[in-house]
Amino acid sequence: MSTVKKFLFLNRKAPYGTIYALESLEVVLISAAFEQDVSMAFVDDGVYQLLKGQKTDGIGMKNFSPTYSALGDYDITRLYVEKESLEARGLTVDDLMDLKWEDEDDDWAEKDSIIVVSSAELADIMEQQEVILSF
Amino acid sequence: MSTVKKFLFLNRKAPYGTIYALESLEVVLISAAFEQDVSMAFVDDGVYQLLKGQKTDGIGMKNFSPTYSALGDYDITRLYVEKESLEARGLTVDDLMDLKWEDEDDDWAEKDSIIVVSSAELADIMEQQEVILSF
Amino acid sequence: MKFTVQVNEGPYQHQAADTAQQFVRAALEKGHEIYRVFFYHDGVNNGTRLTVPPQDDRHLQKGWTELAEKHGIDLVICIAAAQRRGIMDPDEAKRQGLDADNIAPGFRISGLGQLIEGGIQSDRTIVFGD
Amino acid sequence: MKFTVQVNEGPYQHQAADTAQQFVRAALEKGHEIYRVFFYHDGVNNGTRLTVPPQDDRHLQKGWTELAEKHGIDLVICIAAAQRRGIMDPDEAKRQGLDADNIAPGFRISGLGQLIEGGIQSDRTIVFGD
Amino acid sequence: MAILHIVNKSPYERNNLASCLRLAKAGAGVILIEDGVVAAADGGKFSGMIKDAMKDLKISVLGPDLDARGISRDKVIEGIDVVDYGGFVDLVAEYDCPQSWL
Amino acid sequence: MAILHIVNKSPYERNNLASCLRLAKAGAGVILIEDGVVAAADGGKFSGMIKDAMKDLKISVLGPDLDARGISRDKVIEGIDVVDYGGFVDLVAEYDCPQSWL
Repeated sequence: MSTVKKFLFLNRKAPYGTIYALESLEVVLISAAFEQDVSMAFVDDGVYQLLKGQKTDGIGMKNFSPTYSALGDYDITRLYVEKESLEARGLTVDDLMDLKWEDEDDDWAEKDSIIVVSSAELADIMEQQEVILSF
Repeated sequence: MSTVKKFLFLNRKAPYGTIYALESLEVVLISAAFEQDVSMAFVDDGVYQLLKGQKTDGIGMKNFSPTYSALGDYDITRLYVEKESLEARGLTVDDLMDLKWEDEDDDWAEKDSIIVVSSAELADIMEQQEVILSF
Repeated sequence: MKFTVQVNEGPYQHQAADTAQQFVRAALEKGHEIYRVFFYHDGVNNGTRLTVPPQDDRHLQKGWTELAEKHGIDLVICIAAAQRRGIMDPDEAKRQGLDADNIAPGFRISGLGQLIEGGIQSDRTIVFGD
Repeated sequence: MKFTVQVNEGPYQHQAADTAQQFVRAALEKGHEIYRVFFYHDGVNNGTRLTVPPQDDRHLQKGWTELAEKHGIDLVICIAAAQRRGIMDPDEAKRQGLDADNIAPGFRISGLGQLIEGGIQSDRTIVFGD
Repeated sequence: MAILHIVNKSPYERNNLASCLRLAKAGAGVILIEDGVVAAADGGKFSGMIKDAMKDLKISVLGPDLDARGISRDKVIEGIDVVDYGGFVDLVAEYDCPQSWL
Repeated sequence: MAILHIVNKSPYERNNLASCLRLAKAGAGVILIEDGVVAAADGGKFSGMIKDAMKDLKISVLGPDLDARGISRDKVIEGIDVVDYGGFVDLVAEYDCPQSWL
């Protein structure tokens, strides 16, 4: 089990309407335990998963959005967000949660986990993967 | 149970990819037993349900398209097909099954079950309904 | 007013069952009558008593059962959809030669006619699904 | 080649389970190895032995069980997804204090780690869903 | 007879809202629920379509679903009515027939 | 590394195919399966999008799914390769990584 593969978890759905966003978080956290090269991408309505200020009391579901802040602790430090998807929805990175991770190789400097990329850049990133799981 | 209500079964999905087309047929046939005023509408990918020449051996599912021909015997004689949906898909009424019913009030004359209507006409038809079930 | 509510999706995968349950509760609070909840397609999966969601999550099946117990709501599972998906009451399991059943309290299995009859008897029929 | 196949939807509502099973059969015919089939989300509903589809319809659960028996394919049901949806093996039912189980022969319940491990061990991981 | 159209999917993902608006008649109501609420946020690609539709249709949105998705009330297109589940029930009762665009 | 993109939804219903084509790189493969096969029929609103994409991408379609939906082979856009389940398996093996647009 010493193989390290490149896993990409691709998220394309809004949260709460379906279970995919929650399950994606679950499996990403598990994948961290396998010490793989893991990143996440947020495309289309998947960008809504990262919106600030989610409050789920009214729909009776658990608010799982705080979990995104914990991803850095599991070495999940690359959350690619497609710029074109944000723009189509009238959103900017300021509407998203402020997610950070601490880089131990850089004197524990705080860095942004969210990386806004163009479609072309994301296409390049996708092409480097060995396993892509879509949610 | 002598009430007669206007029921519309609205079909918007291609057949076989999901079970909705099949279930719609099932419930329409049941509704006939209740002697209601029943019609069906085919909108968006629902128009694919009526395409000629469906052959399902390769996917291992039952071909339920012959059932549409039996609808007339159950007094389901109005199958509204939205013109705009056909056109967007490059289809014409000639691509659809030739569905007939016999009008007992008109000396058993054979009449077309498929009625191609514009969006505006369908909107009028929808507005006259008392129960709309979507598939 | 009398409502019939159709539920097309099972619990947890889609929000449909949640919204349907919230709608039913709100309708009761407003003094309306729920004539029937009809579980169709994957909606039949609301009616298994074997679900064990995480402790901090809502328990949709228990929510339905409670609505049936407190308000006498008729929870009907479509028999053909149930057979395809493995939702069985004791009688049906026996008839099919199966060694287990899984229907939850408050639910009953019946035919699609119950949906049409609900539509006829109710002032409004509303569908929740994917 | 070694394949891991993920199935996200239950039988009959969506074509996903059908396509996955056709894919698995075709891969075996081509001489490939199916390392694992992982049933996730509503896909866990493939693994109940209580389904009774109409006689003229395909029986998807039996199709999976047969693949497990003939080709030794590892059919894994995600435990968290199974608990939410009421898919139980005898041990898990006991642990949860339930009076019945419904898992079909050839399936086993395990964690999400089995999916990741499948992805690591296989040459290709392919997902079927809605 | 006026219909209450119920849309539970995002217009960015599916054609449900577009089909609904094509087939809704003046005087009908539309309520956005579940993932459909994202259409109520201003500034997106479909905001123009919604604003056009509001000339003829009364559009509502389910507040609890907006909150869950982090869409604050001040982002909602002006003129869209934010309702709770009780308000949703009232709308179903007020219009003659509900139609779910699934 | 070239991806095999798998699209199982109709472009008339959902955005899956559009997103796939936006994010597919030259040299990638696309296979249309299940309800996605309707995109392979010529003469529809999305036929132009498919034909454009074929300049850079190899597009295949699952024959059994075409047959089920009554789309005859002579309606399929020229240049799209019709394959059976075995051919689908071959494509998954041929490309480096499959990606399902669900």
